[in-house]
Amino acid sequence: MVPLYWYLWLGSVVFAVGIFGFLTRRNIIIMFLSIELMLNGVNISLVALSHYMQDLRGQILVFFVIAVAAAEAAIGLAIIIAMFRNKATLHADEIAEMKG
Amino acid sequence: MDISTIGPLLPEIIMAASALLVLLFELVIRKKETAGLLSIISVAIVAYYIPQSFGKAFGGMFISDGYSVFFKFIFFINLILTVLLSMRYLVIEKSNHGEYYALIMFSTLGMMIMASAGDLIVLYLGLELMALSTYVLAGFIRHDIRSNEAAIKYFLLGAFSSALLLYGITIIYGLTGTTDISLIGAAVAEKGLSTPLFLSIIFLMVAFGFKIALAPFHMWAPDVYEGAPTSITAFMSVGPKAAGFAAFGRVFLTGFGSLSADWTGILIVLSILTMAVGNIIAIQQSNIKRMLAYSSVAHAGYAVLGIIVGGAEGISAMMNYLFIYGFMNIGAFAVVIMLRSEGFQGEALEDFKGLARTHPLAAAMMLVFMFSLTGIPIPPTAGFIGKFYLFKAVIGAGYIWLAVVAVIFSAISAYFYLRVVMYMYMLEPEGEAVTLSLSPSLGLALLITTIAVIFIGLYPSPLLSFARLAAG
Amino acid sequence: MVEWFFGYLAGAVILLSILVVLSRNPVHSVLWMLLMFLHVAGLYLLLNAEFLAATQVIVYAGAILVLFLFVVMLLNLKEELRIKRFTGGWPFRLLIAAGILIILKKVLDGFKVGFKGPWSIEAIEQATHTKALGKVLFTEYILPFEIASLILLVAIIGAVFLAKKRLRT
Amino acid sequence: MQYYLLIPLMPLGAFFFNLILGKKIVRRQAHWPSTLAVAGSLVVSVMVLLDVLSGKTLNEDLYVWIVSGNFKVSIGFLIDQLTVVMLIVVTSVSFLVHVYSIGYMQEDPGYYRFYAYLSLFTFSMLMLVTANNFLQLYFGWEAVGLCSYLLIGFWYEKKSASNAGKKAFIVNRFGDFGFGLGVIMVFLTFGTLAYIPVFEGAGSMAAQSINILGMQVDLITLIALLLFCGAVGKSAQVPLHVWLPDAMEGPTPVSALIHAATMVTAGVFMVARLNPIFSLSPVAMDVVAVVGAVTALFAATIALVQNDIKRVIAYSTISQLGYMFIACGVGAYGAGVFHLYTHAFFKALLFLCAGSVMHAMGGEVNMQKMGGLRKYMPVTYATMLLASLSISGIPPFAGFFSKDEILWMAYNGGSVGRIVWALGGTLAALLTAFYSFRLIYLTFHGEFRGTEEQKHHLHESPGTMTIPLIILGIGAVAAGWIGIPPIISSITGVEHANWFAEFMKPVLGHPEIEAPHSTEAMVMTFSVAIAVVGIAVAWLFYIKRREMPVSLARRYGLIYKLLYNKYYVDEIYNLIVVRPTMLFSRYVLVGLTDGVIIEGIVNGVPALINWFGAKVRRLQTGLLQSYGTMMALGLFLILAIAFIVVSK
Amino acid sequence: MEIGYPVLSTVIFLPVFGGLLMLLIGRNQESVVKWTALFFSTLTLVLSLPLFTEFDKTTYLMQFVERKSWIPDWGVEYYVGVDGISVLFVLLSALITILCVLISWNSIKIKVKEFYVSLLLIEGAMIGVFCSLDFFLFYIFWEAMLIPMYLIIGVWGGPRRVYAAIKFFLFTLVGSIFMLIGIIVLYLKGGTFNILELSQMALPFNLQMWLFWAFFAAFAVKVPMFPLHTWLPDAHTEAPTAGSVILAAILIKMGAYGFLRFSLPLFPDASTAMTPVMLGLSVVAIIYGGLVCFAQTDLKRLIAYSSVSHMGFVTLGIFTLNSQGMEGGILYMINHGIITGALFLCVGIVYDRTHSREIVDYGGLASVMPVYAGFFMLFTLASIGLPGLNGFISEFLVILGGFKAKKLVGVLAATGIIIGAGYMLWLYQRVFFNEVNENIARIEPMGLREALPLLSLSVFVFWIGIYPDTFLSFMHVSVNHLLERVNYGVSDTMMAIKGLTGGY
Repeated sequence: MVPLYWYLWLGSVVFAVGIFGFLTRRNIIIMFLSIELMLNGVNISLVALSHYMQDLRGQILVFFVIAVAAAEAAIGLAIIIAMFRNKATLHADEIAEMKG
Repeated sequence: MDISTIGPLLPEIIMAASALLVLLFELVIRKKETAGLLSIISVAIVAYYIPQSFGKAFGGMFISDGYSVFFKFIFFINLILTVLLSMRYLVIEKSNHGEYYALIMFSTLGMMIMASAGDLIVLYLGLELMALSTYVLAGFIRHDIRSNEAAIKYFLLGAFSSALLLYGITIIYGLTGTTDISLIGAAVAEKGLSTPLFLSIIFLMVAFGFKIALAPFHMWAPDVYEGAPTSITAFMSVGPKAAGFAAFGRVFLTGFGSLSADWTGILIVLSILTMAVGNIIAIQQSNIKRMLAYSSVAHAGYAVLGIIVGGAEGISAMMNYLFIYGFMNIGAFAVVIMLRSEGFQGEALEDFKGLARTHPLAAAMMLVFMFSLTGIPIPPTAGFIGKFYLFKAVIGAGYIWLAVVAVIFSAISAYFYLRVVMYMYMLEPEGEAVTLSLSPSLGLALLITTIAVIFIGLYPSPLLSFARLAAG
Repeated sequence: MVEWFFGYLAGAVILLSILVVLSRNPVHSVLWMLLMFLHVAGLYLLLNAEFLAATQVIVYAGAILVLFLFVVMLLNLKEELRIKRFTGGWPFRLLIAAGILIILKKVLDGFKVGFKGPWSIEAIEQATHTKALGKVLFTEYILPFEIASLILLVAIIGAVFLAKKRLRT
Repeated sequence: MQYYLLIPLMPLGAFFFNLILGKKIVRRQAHWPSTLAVAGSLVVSVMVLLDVLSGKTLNEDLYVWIVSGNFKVSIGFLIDQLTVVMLIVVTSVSFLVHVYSIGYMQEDPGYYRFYAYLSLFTFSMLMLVTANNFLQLYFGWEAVGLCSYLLIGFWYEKKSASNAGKKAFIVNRFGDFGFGLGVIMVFLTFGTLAYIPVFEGAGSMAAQSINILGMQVDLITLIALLLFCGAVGKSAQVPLHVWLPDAMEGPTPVSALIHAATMVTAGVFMVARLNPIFSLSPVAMDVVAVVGAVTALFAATIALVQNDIKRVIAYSTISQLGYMFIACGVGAYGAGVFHLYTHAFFKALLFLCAGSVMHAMGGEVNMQKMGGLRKYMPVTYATMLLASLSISGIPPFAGFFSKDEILWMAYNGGSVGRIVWALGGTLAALLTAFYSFRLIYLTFHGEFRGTEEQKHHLHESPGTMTIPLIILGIGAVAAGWIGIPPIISSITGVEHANWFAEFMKPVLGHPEIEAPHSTEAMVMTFSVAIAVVGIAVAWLFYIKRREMPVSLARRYGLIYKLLYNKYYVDEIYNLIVVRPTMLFSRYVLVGLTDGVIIEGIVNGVPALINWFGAKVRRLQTGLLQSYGTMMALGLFLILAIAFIVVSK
Repeated sequence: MEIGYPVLSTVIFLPVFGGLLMLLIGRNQESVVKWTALFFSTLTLVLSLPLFTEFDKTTYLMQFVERKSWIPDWGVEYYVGVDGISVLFVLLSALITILCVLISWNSIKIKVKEFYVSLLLIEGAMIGVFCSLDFFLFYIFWEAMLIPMYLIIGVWGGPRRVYAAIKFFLFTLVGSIFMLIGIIVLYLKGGTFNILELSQMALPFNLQMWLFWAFFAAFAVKVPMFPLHTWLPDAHTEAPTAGSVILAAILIKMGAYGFLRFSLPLFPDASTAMTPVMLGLSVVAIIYGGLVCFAQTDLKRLIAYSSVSHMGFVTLGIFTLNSQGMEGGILYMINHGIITGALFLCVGIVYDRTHSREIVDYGGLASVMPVYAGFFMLFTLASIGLPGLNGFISEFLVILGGFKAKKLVGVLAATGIIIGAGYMLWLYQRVFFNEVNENIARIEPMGLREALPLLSLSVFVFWIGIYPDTFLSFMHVSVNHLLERVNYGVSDTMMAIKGLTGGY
């Protein structure tokens, strides 16, 4: 039997890799992907917890997370497209008109 | 299904329905302002049903109590005022689309759900509903690069923070086996502090901290507030923030209330940091929207004192503060919007030079809002009442030093609020006089906010009673 | 046996997520991501969550990532391949991420659930996962479900509004 | 006896009348209200004198002025022998000066203002002398100071005049500083400020002492010395004498009235009035005497070499005031007041004569440019000669009697200290005679040394001026006859030997005479002799051998220079008081404390906040990832710190 | 008392009402604005006269009391009343405002309406401060005054007005925030904002000390006490005439009034214990403020610094804790209000003509404006404490009180009279005497509208100087009552201290 915390550990690794990607990548789309990684880390943990607790609520939450992720993706990508029309770049560090 | 089980949800249902209605309506009408009007009417209807909505639904997932109702009123006011601000503004910005009003309504619906959420899953979804609508609104002026930038920043960081929120929810779920906030509270009280629990508390704190823009999770706020359409900045700086507070307060005081001794320390540090950062950087700003953004950061630092204090006193002080803050902040933005006209940004502090000369009434209103925002040492504005109550609660809880710190930052804040007054009153206008784009709706918004700010300043009793009752 | 499966899937998931983050080309990232999602779905299967595994594949991999792919391809990115992948202070940021990871690891080590619900594996198998989930979702969690539908609606409105070419001024 | 109130009120009325109506309505007739008022005061004063002579004195409170807690002070009047003498002196001299000024000030554009001030002064001086408590005394004290200030600076467009006025006021304030504290000490000691209860209670306080900065100080001595500070200032005693010579910038009638006859003698009056307090403190008495003696000599030496006719008289005034203080210091208050009284006549006369001379000379004050005026202005010459003889102490002129009595009283007892004072006084008498006649000779004798234009213009003054001179001249001769010393009266058989001293005795007492008559005669003879010597030397220097003073001055250049520059007292004050204050204020207080330290903090804190804000602001880079990093870092730090804390 | 209207509310709110009413007047109708302002300010004074005539001098109890619940949730009341300490300030405020209206008649040329509105609002707030018996209400008035004052300095002031206005604002604001904290702490301790009830409380000594300093911050800035005084020269100098007059005559009195009304009765033990510090600071202010005047080249700045010195006398008097000092201090406030107010009015009169505040630009003014010179002389003399004029009475009482409390303090304070004479007469000389400066040779003499305020103030100069009892008699009972409270401390700690040192 796989211990629960292996799953949690795996989830946290994926989560942390997502954080790393979000913090370091310049490409907005990859940053976005990194967030998806973080969500997947969370999802892995949730499903595992749900499984080990013999409770379905965690999985329900995962379901919603996926739904929300889809919505986020739609809006996020739309925003990216809208921006790309005005300024043809996908690098977060080039989008810094406002600062200070 | 028994209708009574969804009774508490009635306002939300009406809200959702009317949002859809507005959306449909948008397709058939040419004059988009009508959609705005419709949204105001629907909010009025929703507000009418609020008093009948008290109760719990879906096994405690949805709670309509005094606490949520109070916040909902903040959201309604926020919505109404924002819509009033927007009507003419959107035309000037060449973004007069009906989706705008629908999105504002959806966003408000999300806030209402957040305020009423008795379950973390509902909370999360309400938050996302609010956030996603707001992301779109922030980027609503598609052709404006700054609006795009605001949307991108808000969106990515918002998504990042909701991932953190989810992680926190996950851990707490793992620890207690539930996502129901009151059950979590019971479980937490029973089991006491453990490191995983603390971990989840911190994750949730960071996530909520992002929503209410606590330093150091505030950094999105100035950029987004500056870039977003001004009406949406006004909207965002009040509604989502208040919703964040609502959720923050509910989760931390109901869910983690028994451990408050453990997490208030962190919150105090964050609150001081927030006040410091908000006020000190605001002094540096020359763009008034950005300055107000920092000021809004600082105000979050004050309001969070209410959560630190906790209890009915702290909560009612916080709610009271947010209520008042809504009026004065939107009022200030309304003046900024008034200066925006075709081909003229009106956002720079320089643009306010000599306003008292060219538009005395506008200047006088701005003066009232600025003094009210300064708050503490300046009665008799609503801002004073808000801060007074807050600091009274803080001192009552024994944190005299914290009140002193807050009050000092409040004095520092006077510096930049006063600078606006100084520009308006003490400097002479340069070049051509600013033309005001005053529409009846904007005028109405200004009138409401000004009167509210002064009235609450002079006769705060009804509001105080309401807040106290709501915090109950 | 299960441990081995888990070991493979976990290793692949970690490796793939790192590849997602490190790939220079966003298209590659998306593709690695796709692969990773399939492995995650495998993990779900391992945890008796067939419905979620399916959702993962259909919605996540099938819909969301395809959307990403479209966008990546839509936007012309030749230039992307020539410039730096990472922001300036990435080692420091790596440290932060690593630090968070270490803390998570320390805290979660030996994590034990204190709660046992009614949905044992047997119960789920008996009801089939989809049905079980659906039952909970559409009774207990009908409210969130409805909210989720509003979220998707907003997403549609927003995405359509933002992404469409300017029609009116 | 209520009519006494008219004495001060009439001049006050005249003051307001002139002040309000003067410029527009009264104008050139401004002398009428003032002069009539003071004449009225004079008449009433005489009536009061008669009352007092018949034995009636009066002490009554008019109304309560200030009350606070146990502090209570009234506006009230004390009419007794001393008061009445002062009333007569003040009103009569004042009246004459009023009359004199009609001619003297005729051309002045500020005519009405001048008379308004004169009336105000008369009022103030009368309030001063009739007060029945310390605070009212202080009121009069300051009020006369104010009038002095206003009148010295009468020609305010002249910088030297406005400077002099200011100087007079401020120097006096130094004295008043002590005086005021003295008044407060009196109240704290006696619980009241009314004269009579204080005088009655003084005896019981004699041995009390208080602790000041760790030192035990005799209470009465302290009070007396503090009060005396005021006298030093007002009566221009060393070291606060510096204002009086400068005060000569004022119109000459003012010099005569205020800076010779009345106000400057207020110090003497005060010491005499408060004699029950002073008498209790031998130390204070000695201080008074020493200050008097030093001043008498000090001023006389300066007067020797001055060329400004008014300044010579001014120094002479200082010197004579010193005499009076010697008298007070040895307990002979009667003698002091007697000298005050005679001095009022001859000194006022001297000034008015000087004024007359200046009038004729077109404002010229340098005696070296005069000479031979005798033939042009006989009346002036004659009266001034009388005054000079009087001041020199030549019998039977008024000055002789009073000065002689002082010297005698000083000598009385014959202790070493007293002999020193008496010798000092005698030496001063020598100098007095010398410089007085130096003045006469330089001015009236010899050749005229002025310009042709001045010579052409020389004339005797009009009647309004000469008549007062003549009246005062009579006074300068005869005023002393009411105080003929017993020895003379015994020789000449005149009755009422020293009638004045007897009259004053109820108020001022009279020191016991210990030494025999023979000694008195010796002292008298000696003093007269020395006066004659002084006159003779003056004759030698300025009539007989005109070159002697010059060669002497050259020979003793250093001393001459020292005297000519008045011992450089002004310069020293400037160096140690005025300049340091200014520099301290400008550079230390304004520059350093206010400017650098306080303002540094005041402006520094906001600047610091600004600077800090500018730094922190840089964190807001506008970069998405760095915002994320900030969040993650915040999360990490909170986690890390929380777990470090929890695990402990 | 049979007066047909609530006197205090009327005098507080009539000006406010007038001010708001004036907002309705058109922007171009300047003379209507002026007359309306004059009407309301005069009416206020007239309606405040019952305070003078009907005041019962035999009781220390609050009179003309009005009490209404305001914010019941916090127990805040609208609670006003006056006693012998405050009543005169109400009258003074009403009087000074009229003079300010008159003196601004021609000198305010821009935004006329706004100016008079601000002026009337200030009047209401000032009077409110002196009447409030509820801390919350007090604080509202206390700070409400800042806003119009800030505008008056900043909008109608001199060249450096913006700096001065912000400095003024931030200074007073930073001071008063500490007081606010103190008020809240007091409220939480005593459960009420009622000042009179709180004054009955026996607080522990340590708390008293903390609160004393918290209140000190607010009051000392306002007074201003050394070393918190540097806002004052700037504010006074840059403010328009009316602003300077109000600042000098009323506003800075509030600090001293605060000490009297709050610090002493609320924290009697702390006040007693801190007497040496307060006396020390006062003496420093007297001497420092005076000496600094010698280096000033600006008319208004000089008078402003002289205010620092004079207010030193006021605080000195208050903290002598004896009746002479305290009554002297209160009377000093009134007198200083009259004298310095008048001096600023005077400066305003010439400033309107020459637009220069530099002393060197003047000289020989007495020849050009003789009547004016006479008034100025009168006020100068009153300022340097010439007996017979009002300044003397209070100065003497304060020095007497100081001497009684501590001899050295009395002596040092008395040096103030030398210094004061020095700088004031020097000033007078430089401005009015000497040769006529060309700049001012042809300026017009003073008009009746300008003379009237000066005349009315000079009436008080003589009145108080010659018969001060009219005013002193208001104070006796209240001051004695206050002294009783202060001298019989409340906490055990203080008793112990008093026992150890053998009594104060």
